[in-house]
Amino acid sequence: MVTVDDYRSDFENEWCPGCGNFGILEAMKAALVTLGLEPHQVLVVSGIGQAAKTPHFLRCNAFHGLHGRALPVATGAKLANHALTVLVNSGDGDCYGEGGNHFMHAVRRNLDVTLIVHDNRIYGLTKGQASPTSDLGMPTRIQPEGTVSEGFNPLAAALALGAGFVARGFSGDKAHLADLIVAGVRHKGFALIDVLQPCVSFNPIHTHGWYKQRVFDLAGEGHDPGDWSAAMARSRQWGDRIPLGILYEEQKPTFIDRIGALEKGPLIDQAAVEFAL
Amino acid sequence: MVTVDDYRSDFENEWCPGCGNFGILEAMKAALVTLGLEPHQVLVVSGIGQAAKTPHFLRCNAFHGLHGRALPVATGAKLANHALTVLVNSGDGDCYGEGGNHFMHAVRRNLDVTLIVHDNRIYGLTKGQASPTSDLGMPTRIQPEGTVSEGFNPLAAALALGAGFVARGFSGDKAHLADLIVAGVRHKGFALIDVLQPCVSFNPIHTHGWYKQRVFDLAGEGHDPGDWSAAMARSRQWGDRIPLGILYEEQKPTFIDRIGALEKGPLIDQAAVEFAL
Amino acid sequence: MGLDRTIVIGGEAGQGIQTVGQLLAAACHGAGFEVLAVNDFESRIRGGHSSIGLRVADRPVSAPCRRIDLLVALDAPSEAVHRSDLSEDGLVLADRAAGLAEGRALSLPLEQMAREAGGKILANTVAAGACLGLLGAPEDHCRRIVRQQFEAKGDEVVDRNIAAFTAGYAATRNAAFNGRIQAGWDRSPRGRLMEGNLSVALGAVAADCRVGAFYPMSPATGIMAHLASLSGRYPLVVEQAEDEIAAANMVVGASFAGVRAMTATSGGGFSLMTEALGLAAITETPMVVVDAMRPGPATGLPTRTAQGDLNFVIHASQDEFPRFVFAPGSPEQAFETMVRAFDLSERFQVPAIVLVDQFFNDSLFTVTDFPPPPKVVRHIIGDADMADPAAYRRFAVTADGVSPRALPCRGKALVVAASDDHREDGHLSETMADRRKMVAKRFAKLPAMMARMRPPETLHPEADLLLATWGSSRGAVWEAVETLREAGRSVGAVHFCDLWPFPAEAAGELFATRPWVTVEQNYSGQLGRLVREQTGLKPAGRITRTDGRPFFAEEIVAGLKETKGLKGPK
Amino acid sequence: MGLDRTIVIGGEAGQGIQTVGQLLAAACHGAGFEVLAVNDFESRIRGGHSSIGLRVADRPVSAPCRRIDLLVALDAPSEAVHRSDLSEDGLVLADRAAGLAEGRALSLPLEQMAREAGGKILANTVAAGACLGLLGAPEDHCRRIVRQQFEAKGDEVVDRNIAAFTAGYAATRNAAFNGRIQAGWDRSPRGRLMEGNLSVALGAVAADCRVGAFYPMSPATGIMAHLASLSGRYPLVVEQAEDEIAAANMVVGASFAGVRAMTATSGGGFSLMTEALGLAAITETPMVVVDAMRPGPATGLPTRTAQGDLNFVIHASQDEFPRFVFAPGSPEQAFETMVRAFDLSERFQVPAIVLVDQFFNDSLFTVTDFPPPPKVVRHIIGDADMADPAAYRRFAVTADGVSPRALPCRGKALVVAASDDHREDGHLSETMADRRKMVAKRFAKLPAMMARMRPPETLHPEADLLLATWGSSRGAVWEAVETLREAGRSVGAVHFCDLWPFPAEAAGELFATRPWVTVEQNYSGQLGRLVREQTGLKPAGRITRTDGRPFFAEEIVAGLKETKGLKGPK
Ligand SMILES: Cc1ncc(C[n+]2csc(CCOP(=O)(O)OP(=O)(O)O)c2C)c(N)n1
Ligand SMILES: Cc1ncc(C[n+]2csc(CCOP(=O)(O)OP(=O)(O)O)c2C)c(N)n1
Ligand code: SF4
Ligand code: SF4
Ligand SMILES: [Mg+2]
Ligand SMILES: [Mg+2]
Repeated sequence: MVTVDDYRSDFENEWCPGCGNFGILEAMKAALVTLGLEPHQVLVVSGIGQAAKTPHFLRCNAFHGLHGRALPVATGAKLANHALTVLVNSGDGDCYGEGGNHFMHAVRRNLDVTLIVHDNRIYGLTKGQASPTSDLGMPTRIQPEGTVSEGFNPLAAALALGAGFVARGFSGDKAHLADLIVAGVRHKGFALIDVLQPCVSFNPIHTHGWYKQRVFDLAGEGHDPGDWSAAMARSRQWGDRIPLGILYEEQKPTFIDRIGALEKGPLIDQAAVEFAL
Repeated sequence: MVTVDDYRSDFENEWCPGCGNFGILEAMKAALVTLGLEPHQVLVVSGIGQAAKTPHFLRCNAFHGLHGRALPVATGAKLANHALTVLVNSGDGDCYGEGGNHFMHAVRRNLDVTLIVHDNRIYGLTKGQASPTSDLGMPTRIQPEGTVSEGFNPLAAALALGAGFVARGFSGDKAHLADLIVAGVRHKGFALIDVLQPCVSFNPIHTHGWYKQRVFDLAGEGHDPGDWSAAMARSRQWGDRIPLGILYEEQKPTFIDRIGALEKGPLIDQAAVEFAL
Repeated sequence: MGLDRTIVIGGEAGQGIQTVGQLLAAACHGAGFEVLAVNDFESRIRGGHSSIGLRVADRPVSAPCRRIDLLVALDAPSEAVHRSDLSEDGLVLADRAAGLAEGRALSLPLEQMAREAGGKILANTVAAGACLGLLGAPEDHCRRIVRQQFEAKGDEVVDRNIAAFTAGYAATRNAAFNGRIQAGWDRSPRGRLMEGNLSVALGAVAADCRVGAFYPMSPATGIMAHLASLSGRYPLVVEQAEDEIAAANMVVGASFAGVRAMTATSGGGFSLMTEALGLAAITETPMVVVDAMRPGPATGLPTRTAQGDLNFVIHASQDEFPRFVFAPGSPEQAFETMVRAFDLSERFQVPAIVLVDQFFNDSLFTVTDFPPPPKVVRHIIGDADMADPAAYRRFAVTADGVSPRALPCRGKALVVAASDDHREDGHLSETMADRRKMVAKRFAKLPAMMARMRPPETLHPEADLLLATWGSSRGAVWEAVETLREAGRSVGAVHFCDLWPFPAEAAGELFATRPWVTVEQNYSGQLGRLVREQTGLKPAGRITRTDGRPFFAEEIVAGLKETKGLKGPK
Repeated sequence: MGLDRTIVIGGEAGQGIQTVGQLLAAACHGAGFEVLAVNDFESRIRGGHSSIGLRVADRPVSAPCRRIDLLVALDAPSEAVHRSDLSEDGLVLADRAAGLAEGRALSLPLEQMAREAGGKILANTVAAGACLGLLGAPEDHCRRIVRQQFEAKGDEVVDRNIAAFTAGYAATRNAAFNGRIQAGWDRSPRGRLMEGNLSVALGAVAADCRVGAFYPMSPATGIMAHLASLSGRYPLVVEQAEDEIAAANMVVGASFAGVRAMTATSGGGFSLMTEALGLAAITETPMVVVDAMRPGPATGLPTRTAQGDLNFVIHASQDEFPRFVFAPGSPEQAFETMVRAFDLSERFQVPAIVLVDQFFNDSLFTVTDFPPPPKVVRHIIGDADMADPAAYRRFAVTADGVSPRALPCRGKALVVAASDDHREDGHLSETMADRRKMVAKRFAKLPAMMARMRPPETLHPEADLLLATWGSSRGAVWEAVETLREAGRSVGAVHFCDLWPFPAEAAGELFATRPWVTVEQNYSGQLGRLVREQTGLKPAGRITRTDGRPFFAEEIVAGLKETKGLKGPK
């Protein structure tokens, strides 16, 4: 039986003490154990950033790629071997900034990967520039008069793009987040879990306490994840009350389902065909 | 008084006879005349594609840049001189494929440019590959078994991203389209006009006739462009009836409004400050 | 000099000149001639001017010839554009061939004949018939070719085209034409007709490439289109990505997960892939990238040919790492090069780049049958190959720099890779010791990589003067050498397919002892610069062409005459 | 040998060692010493190991020194990491300096003293006080420095830090330390202390740069942060783009519309900008790009230093076009180079690339005051300068290839630019004639560009052996030459700031007559390859460092000894 210990990495964790990333890491481990997956059965792909260091702090197969480019790597890996269980850890800058185009198109592909965005609303690893999800007007070292772009709403965007699994978690509620990850991995198709994550070093606004006061579980309010319009309305709810949970879920054919050549099984396992002109 | 003739270019038009692009070109000219703008007062920026050739077929200032990169060029130009009237002509591949990330972030900036997307649901200039707006399952030469990604809905995406002006035109209704362009240019902030455009060479599905049968003007149905949810619902209407017109309009501070340094006027006009350590 | 005819068909995009070209090519090739068909078209779908230049000969031809024997002008501008290249006893065939001397023009009411045969759009087939009549091709043979060409479109289409062909053929079979090919129509075809494009795609499947990811870009799209059309026969998926960055990263992902993968693009797309090239390098993930060159900078001339990316692809991406660069000179070599590129990329776990160009990709060549590709060896290990899978380290230091490569989720061994520099187990490290170890490890591959590089191909290497070239300019250079030698000059040629790691020793031996001139389609003579960087030897001159059209042998001959300060060759 | 002290402060990220470094640097600089402070940190925000190496001397210093006179270890690992570099009579200062001989260690309860002064976080200021006490800095002077440093944070913070400083200072003022600086504390500061970063940003504003667009990437972010902080004083907007592609295209857009614009990035971001470089080239739009180098490939070592991108930036982007490449060797030169880069880029309408690196960007240098920049000349025309604005053609062919440049919407002249190749009026053209015209026009600029290139700077150019370098390695090389000459060897040095178009003539003259060795922070010795490509001359050897840390002069000296087959220098 796989246990959380199996996922413990010897590699020294490099995050700041108190960072929300730790909660996400623990929730991932718990979810993988719940799913009964062993470390060698899991591939975690990431980009570059604090969030993207996650796979080093787990024991599993890992591809820690370029800033912004985790999703295309995951797509390629799935094309090659769709038997893989692929999770992607990305940051708000990684995924919605540098990697924004891949995010849009990964949703369209409905690729069967679980995308966990560590949304700390800041560029952590590069020391505190605004990210796409930073609030309009938030001052940073490089935006001393505050940011001048409107904050990006990942949940609304994913819904508008047609995502089949859209959820929000909070790093401060590990059990709930673990449940979301389990549901995301079980969902056949692209699953987005945007995680509210305090950055103790660079985001003085969205602290653990700030979130703690505001978040609530949608499940407790009779939200129907099959209702797209309700999900869209919830995705836009922010401020005093911030919904957590699965906003939307819809089962539809995945990318792999739609490719005839993959009916015979993962490409990597298909027999070679001798070349003939 | 400026007339349509002032915008006539000597440069030979390179589009296929019967292409929907001609309607868009004529609508642009008509709109610019209605706006009372002279050719030397207008800058048209484009990427690469059939759509992106538009500025050559007009008489005006033009920057025909890289595939996918029209919006960042327009952003830079506006930063340098926000007195410019900037229109952007882009294709569905140019804007939502290669340039998808810039589209997302241009919306967030609420930059005061008018983006006209010639949405023929195909890569025209490169001879007929699927574009992001191609229907799922549409066969092409390079996707012989049909595309495997869901079609991108630009209007829904723009709304979810917080766009302040979201409209749909049809190249077959030049007068209506011209009105939209006029409204888009007058709108202070980012204006998206996605234009249904038949490609007679590579898109056998979305023909002029196909659209003609289906399109209707939202204005005739009491649609309130101030109602975001109604706009979102309309953005998802497709099939037998396809709405045209301004889906949504909201006035909010533009990118330029939010930058303190630009209060003194366009950067290009501000007096130089002598260097001192 | 044996048989050598050039037929140019010119018209607007959309007039179907490609069909004419294909019919002529198939008819001539089917009768045993050597054929080359070069496409010349603008970056637009309809209108403008495009042409196909067909060369028919009794010896292999792989470069176009300027002198036109038969010009078929489907519109008036075509006549104007090409007339100056008409040979002395050349003929213009057109609806209304005006302004030419008696006997040099043949006016045929192509459009009217087409209408009579079933529709205006058949004018191209009428023209094909007229050409074949002039060339003296046997009628039955031609009918078979027409039938084959249109078979897939149904009987009605076949019949109308046969009628159109017959009308054209009948109108010219007895016309006077000095270029008529009197004999040789009764042989069986040599090899097969093939686009350069296709040879690249076939090489990829022969190497067991299973994932192709790409973003459309001329002149590379054809490669991926061919690959897509092969995906029914082989275990292969071709995915159109949202941009070139995604395409390149998908290739890395697919390769990391365990299948061979490639992408093809042109220079602009390659620019966007340069970061991913470094990703493949530092994660030591195999990756094959085809760069189909066209003139730049930036969008440049999207549908034309160039050889301007050599230095770029050798140096692309920040910092340094070993890579392979190849530039095949023929479809046969392209096929073999793709097979080698996949093998070497996987064997050494480094990226491999293959340079082709628009001329090569879009031309039809007469290709000899490819030899059966060697058995694919994957250079991959599994748990069974390890003493202790739990101790597996993806970047274990070895004598030759190549670490045994396991795949993720294919056993108990965990595979960890990172784009940051790292320890042997793949986890991040910034220590000087680990960094030095990894830099040394990556570069330790160079000697063995170098040993795999083939020396350049030579033609009369003993000559007093050498022309040095690479990639698809080989054909024109080879032909130029023949011409020059026939004129009594002691000239030879050197063609580099394997360009990086650069075979400096072989180059040094060739170039140290006599003058050499580079022939390439770029401004600065990049091969010359490369040779000098690697050997210190300086070319005596350079012959370049940068206007987007492929070399003619005759301009190389002329270029040599103009090369200043060239001493030596008699 | 005069005064030369190295003080290293080591600790975890987050312990405030930068503050210690800044206080020491300010105190020493404020008293008239020459100071260099080198930052060494990991790609993480808290924990791990980072250090600041401070060098204090009585003559200019611009490279770090390995030998440590005073090591301040704010945590235990710092002691372990650096102890081997401690000089013979060096001293370790730590909370618990264990395992060292009597007189070589000084244990001070820094944390406890900090708590007494107002809080644990003041430990860094206590340490700074202790250092300054040991170094013999006058107390009043130091207090002024502490006050200045914390002034902006309010009186309370100032008072607590003064208390912390005083505690540390008092504890060591009488301690025995061979490295104490006995005299010279009473002078006025020479020049000012400045990060390399800032010199680049200041050069940009001095050149009237008005738009900066960027995407954060170490080690370039500091440049843009400084630029952003200057945007209040100058007409200047700095925009953070969604990615580097956008940043580069914004720069092109801003420049096209009429203001000077720049971006700064590191190699990975530069990879993403290569396509836009070609856009600037073909639209002949000025553009300045700073590439702040770090070790690669790919993410590599994000916070370390390298000089691995030289060949890449010279060749980046498909096909060929003229461009400028510079690599300044000091903050003064960086300032001037930025001014020149903007001017030359605008004058010739070509992209200009400036190479700096992490060592240069993140270090504090003692900088002499910059000379007033020359008046900015814009090389722009308006309707008034034209006979007929309606006939304006943006790409008019001229003798020197530079077309008069008008701006869009600033007059009746219409400005049309395209990334496809084009006619003189900017509209698309694919004809051979137009293509040739435009290729020739773009390259016609080269001779005049070449004429603007400055020959390399030399030190003892008459020597028997020359060290050749570029960029920020200048300091270490200059120092190595001094050391070698003191030891009686006839060695000189050559530093290239202007790298492309390459000043081949000057290089040829220097290197043809004696052996030369390249010193650079990359694997293959890229400068050596470039010189050979351009002159045929081969370096006698190369001294490289690729582990992400800047050169020490002593390792260059040692490297020279190891250079095989080097004959000549006595
Ligand atoms: C091409 C490229 N551009 C920029 C960077 C620098 N970079 C590293 S991480 C990062 C942003 C990190 O922010 P985010 O993705 O939100 O992750 P976080 O650190 O906040 O978890 C950036 C810009 C890079 N590594 N590569
Ligand atoms: C970096 C880059 N990638 C690819 C291309 C090739 N390309 C030119 S136009 C085009 C797509 C055109 O489609 P769209 O934007 O929909 O415009 P349309 O021609 O349909 O109007 C592509 C892929 C390019 N020029 N540059
Ligand atoms: S910088 Fe922020 S996100 Fe990064 S580890 Fe520290 S607290 Fe976490
Ligand atoms: S290919 Fe399609 S979009 Fe392009 S010009 Fe022709 S009809 Fe129009
Ligand atoms: Mg973040
Ligand atoms: Mg399109």
